Amino acid sequence: MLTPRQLYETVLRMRLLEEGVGVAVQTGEIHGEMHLGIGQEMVSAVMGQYLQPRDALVSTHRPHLHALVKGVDPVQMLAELLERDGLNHGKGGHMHLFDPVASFMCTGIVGSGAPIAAGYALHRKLVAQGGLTVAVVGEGAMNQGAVFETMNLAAVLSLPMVFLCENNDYGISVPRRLSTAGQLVERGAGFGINGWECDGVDQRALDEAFSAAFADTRKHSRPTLIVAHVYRFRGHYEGDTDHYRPAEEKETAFRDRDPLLVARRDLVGAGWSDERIVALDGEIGREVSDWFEAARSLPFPDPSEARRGTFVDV
Amino acid sequence: MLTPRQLYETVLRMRLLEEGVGVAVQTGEIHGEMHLGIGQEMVSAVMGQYLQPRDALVSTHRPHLHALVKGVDPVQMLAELLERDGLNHGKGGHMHLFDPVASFMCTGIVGSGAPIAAGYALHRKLVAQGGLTVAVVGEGAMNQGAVFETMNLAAVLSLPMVFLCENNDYGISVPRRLSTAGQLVERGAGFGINGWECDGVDQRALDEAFSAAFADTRKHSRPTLIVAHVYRFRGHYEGDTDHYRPAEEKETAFRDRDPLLVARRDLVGAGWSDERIVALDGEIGREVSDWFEAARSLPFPDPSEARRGTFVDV
Amino acid sequence: MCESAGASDRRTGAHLVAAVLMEEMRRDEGIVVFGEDVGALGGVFGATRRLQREFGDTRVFDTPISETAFVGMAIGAAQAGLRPIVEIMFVDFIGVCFDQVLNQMAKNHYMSGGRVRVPLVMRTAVGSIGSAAQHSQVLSATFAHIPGIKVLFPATPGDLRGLLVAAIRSDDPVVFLEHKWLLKSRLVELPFNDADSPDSPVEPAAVGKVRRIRDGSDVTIIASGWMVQQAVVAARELETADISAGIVDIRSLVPLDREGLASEALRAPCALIVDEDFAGFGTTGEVMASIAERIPGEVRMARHALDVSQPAALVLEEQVVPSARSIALQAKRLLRA
Amino acid sequence: MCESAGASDRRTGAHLVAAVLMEEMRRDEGIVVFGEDVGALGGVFGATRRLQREFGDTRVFDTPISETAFVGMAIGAAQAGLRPIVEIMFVDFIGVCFDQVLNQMAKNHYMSGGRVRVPLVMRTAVGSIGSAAQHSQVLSATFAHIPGIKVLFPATPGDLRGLLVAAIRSDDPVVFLEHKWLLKSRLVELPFNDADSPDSPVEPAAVGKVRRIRDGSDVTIIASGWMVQQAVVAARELETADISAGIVDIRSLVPLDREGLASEALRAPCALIVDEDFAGFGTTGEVMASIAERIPGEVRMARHALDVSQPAALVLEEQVVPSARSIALQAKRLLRA
Ligand SMILES: Cc1ncc(C[n+]2csc(CCOP(=O)(O)OP(=O)(O)O)c2C)c(N)n1
Ligand SMILES: Cc1ncc(C[n+]2csc(CCOP(=O)(O)OP(=O)(O)O)c2C)c(N)n1
Ligand SMILES: [Mg+2]
Ligand SMILES: [Mg+2]
Repeated sequence: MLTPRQLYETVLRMRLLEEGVGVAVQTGEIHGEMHLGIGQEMVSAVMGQYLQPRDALVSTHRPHLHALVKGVDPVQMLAELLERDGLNHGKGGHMHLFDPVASFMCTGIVGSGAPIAAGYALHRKLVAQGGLTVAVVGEGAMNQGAVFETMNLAAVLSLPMVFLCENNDYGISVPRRLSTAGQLVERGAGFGINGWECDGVDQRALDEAFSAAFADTRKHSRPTLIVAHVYRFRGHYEGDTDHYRPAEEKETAFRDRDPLLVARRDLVGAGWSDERIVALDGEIGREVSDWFEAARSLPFPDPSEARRGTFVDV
Repeated sequence: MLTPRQLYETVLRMRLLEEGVGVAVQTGEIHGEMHLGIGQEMVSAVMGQYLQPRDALVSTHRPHLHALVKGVDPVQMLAELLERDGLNHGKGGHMHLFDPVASFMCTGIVGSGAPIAAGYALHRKLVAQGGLTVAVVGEGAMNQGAVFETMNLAAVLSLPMVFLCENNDYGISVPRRLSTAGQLVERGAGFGINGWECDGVDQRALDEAFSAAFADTRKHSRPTLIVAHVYRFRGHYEGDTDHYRPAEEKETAFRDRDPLLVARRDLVGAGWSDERIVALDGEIGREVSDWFEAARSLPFPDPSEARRGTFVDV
Repeated sequence: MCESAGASDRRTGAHLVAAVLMEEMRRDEGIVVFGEDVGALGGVFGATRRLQREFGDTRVFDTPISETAFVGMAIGAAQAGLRPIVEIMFVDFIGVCFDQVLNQMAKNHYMSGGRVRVPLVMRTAVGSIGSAAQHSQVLSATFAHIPGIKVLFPATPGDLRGLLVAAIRSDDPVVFLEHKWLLKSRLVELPFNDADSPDSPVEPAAVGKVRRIRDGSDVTIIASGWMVQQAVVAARELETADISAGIVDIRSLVPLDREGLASEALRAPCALIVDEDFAGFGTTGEVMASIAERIPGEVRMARHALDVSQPAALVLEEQVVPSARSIALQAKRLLRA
Repeated sequence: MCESAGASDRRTGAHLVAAVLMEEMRRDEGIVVFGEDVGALGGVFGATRRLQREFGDTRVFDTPISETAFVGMAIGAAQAGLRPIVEIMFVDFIGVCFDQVLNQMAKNHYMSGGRVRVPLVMRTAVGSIGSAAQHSQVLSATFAHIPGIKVLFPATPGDLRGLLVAAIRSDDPVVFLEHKWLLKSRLVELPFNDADSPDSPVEPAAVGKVRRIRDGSDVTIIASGWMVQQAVVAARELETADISAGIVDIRSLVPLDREGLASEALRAPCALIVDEDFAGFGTTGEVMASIAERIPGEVRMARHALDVSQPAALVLEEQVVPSARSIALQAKRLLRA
């Protein structure tokens, strides 16, 4: 389990990164849609402990936190988000980050990452044994055919693959109860896939789920499912007026389900004084702003880049 | 429950129809792929009792038996299969039979009928209450994303819809164990859909499943799932050499799981003499050959039909 | 003029769509509207705003993120007698439900020998607004290459209304492409705004007819959707260089007004075919071929369309997505050639 | 000549495909083959026969009827370092997994800024064999309209081998269209059979080059896939009417040899573009446009392609699917015009 300090640091780093990205949207530095993971940090923070370099992770339209814990270079990623000559030379952008070194990718099509994750898992199974693949999905994505098909395929082929469902109760404006029948964690049962459900702002619960699921998948080379319950603190995308969620619901969540506040509470519980925390805040703050600075110092992609790379050959 | 005579008659009619179609493939009267339902008759025969005219049914690439019990005119259907100016003027053919009067249709794309069935169910729910829709799928189709999505959609919208899975253990050459994880009947559970599993050559078991599921769906306007276990007696399509199924498996099934033999046994059990059965055979035989004769007496579609009907308007 | 008209008019294309849907739903009880976020939210672009409040959640409702299931449901419902209007949020998502479009929606009427009808409208947002390759596509030719669906692509506020009404009242399945900039832009700020009185009763527009947007004797710019608006700006720029550019709006990809294209093209010695969809095997080729087979050699033609996927960074997107500037440039090049 | 050659040679195109796969799998351990019924059965057309027996069921295996899942799996596996060859039994089924093709397979290399590669081959059977609208499509232009995938369409036994090897060794995703008649026909009975020694080691064919199949001075027939074989028969028939018809095989839709098309077309005063895919917004338009923009007015062109969906009854199918007879007829019409 992460120490209180480790957890706090990790969550704070994520928070500051996402906030900085949000600002860059407001200032017009970033165009297009932007989905932030604020409120969902603890899930990735805890998962980070169980990920190995040989594992692969396929993320969603809300990918930054997963990228960070999977080892994607934050400066390269930020440069890509900031439309610089970054991780993918400005051609992927926020929803299409590809890092073959970290075995990380994501896709902007809901649910479509899961089948691809199965491909990484097949590779692990056939030629890179011991590694596994994580397919991240939102609870909304759990209604997409691709995800079901992949669960069955992974089960029938015994692929080493963890399905991580970040359940924030909304797919854009649509609340889960209007879109999703039954219990998410039971959706694996029809395929004989074991599932773990947990509170996504409870470090211990997350730890239990991740350690059990990852161990099961690694040991038996078979799929598992984790459903972690979180709240999305921002609108679906930056600029979303977010009128569809009741003010009260939001207030409660902001108060009780903020991973940063929870982690901070643990830090205080572990005996950290206010000053020490402020000092740590400053340290992490500098680290993250250095990332931004480094990313911003990178050039914009060369215009010729736009027409390059449709094919490898030719 | 159907009387032994009713069951036998219905199964025999279906058998003779399918056999006649098989012959027409061999003689070159029918071109293209042809999937027969021989061995699976009892499922449709029993379902027939529970179907009402206001219900709709969306079938698969193996549709003839469902069409018959849903009230599609056999002569019109046969004419269509025989590439005459039939039910759909020769443009649909065997896998694309459309009868809006009987509220019947089918599709040649595995799994793709289920979403359309949901549309008929939506119509029933909104403006034709009391009716329901049956979506037929094979067990192979149960791995297609469309079917899962539709289960969730039907559950979340409370659509009056029965999913009927005819499990013949093979999708073409692929045995269920290689393609399908978990238990089919449990696949509804993740959506809170009640399921019934039954032996598809056991009239009583079928009756229990159909009466319960149809009643549940009609009463509560909500989806249900029936999985009926059958054996496909022919190759996947006419012409399939069918080497992939063990000879022994086939022999056992031919002996023990032939709906016609089972129904005949019941008839004998109900006191029917051989002569009476032979007479009945003759009667049904004439009926079915009259269908074929009537169908064959219809003209071929007019060549101009080919370019007609891409659009209603224009 | 109505009170909200004039420079202070904040209405966008999305308002027009919502108003048409409102009016048509009042007229025809069979119309149901569903898709992701079309209910309480009123659509991510606001094009279904207030509909659920007005008609309740049996006629206007949100769906799961299950495009295959709900597009199929629209098809079945249409065949059963309803008139569904379904929204695919971004056209880029069509891949996850493409079978329902390709093999069911488009073919059922034909395959049934005319016995079933599939009167539905699939509205979907298209075009580049800085969101990279999976949220910027147009895919107009992908649809137009499928026999059995009509494909309408309004370029102007007037057509956004008129073609939408025509789509809704058609007994055929219609894919209705709404350009994001048209949905988002204030009407009064559009280069070409023909919605002088957006509150007047809507008349269905004639489907399958090109429309001349501007006369011109040096070059004819043939385009659809947002590219028509860009062409208007380009034509003004060309005018300052003493080049007279006509503009023809395709409007309806299926049915395509091939005769109209050829006769319009005859009005100038050159034609530039502009498209925001990918160039290869697409609309530019179809338009050029339609002209070439009718009036071979009479008009010098060139095309200007997207030739790669859409890159994420705006500085790169601007390199590849046709715009007023690049259209003017290409027109000049064609004239010089 | 090998023992099985000659008139008694029962080998079909499917045998050639299987032999190429066998050879390539021996050469490259990274190749895995999966799809529906490709294992024990060896493919519904027999194009993967004996592979599972040879390489075991970790390298050759059956999948559930879950095209989205297994095509996606192929993409991921390719990106991770394997070289998957995946089969979509009939191209008509592509709709159920189209997102994986459109937004992932095609775009990942570009979107990644070149950082990932997607070296996979998607083999799929196309064309009309009397099975109606959902089992007869070609959809070549549907793929060709997507930036980022190569689209190869062999017309002859030689290309079935040579292009397949080229596809397998390419580092890009390739859609490989196998016409059912080419898979099913005995090679020795084909109108045009260039597989003189089908047992010789296979050389990768040059991708992106048209091929002249036949010289002709009156009309050039430009076609792909099975239509090339039909054109050969048509050309013979035309010869008896003293018409000299050349034939150009497109072979590779993407990359398309536009220059080659134009220069080949110049060899006769007319060109007939033939396609088994749907006509509108398809290959015929792209070919005509490519010629028209290069040599405007030099060649009189017409197209002959499917203009509706495929009807079920053979008597109707024959009305609409181009054949040797209809090609000859259209060529004559073009010459008379
Ligand atoms: C196939 C597809 N349909 C719709 C969308 C539009 N869309 C983007 S994110 C999203 C909601 C996803 O909800 P969820 O999976 O719960 O993830 P969250 O945004 O809550 O993290 C939708 C509908 C899409 N990108 N892809
Ligand atoms: C989407 C799609 N994939 C593949 C096929 C080819 N195909 C036709 S029937 C079939 C097997 C179907 O198996 P099942 O659902 O069990 O029905 P059964 O044939 O056993 O009745 C397959 C793979 C198809 N028609 N559609
Ligand atoms: Mg969510
Ligand atoms: Mg089966």
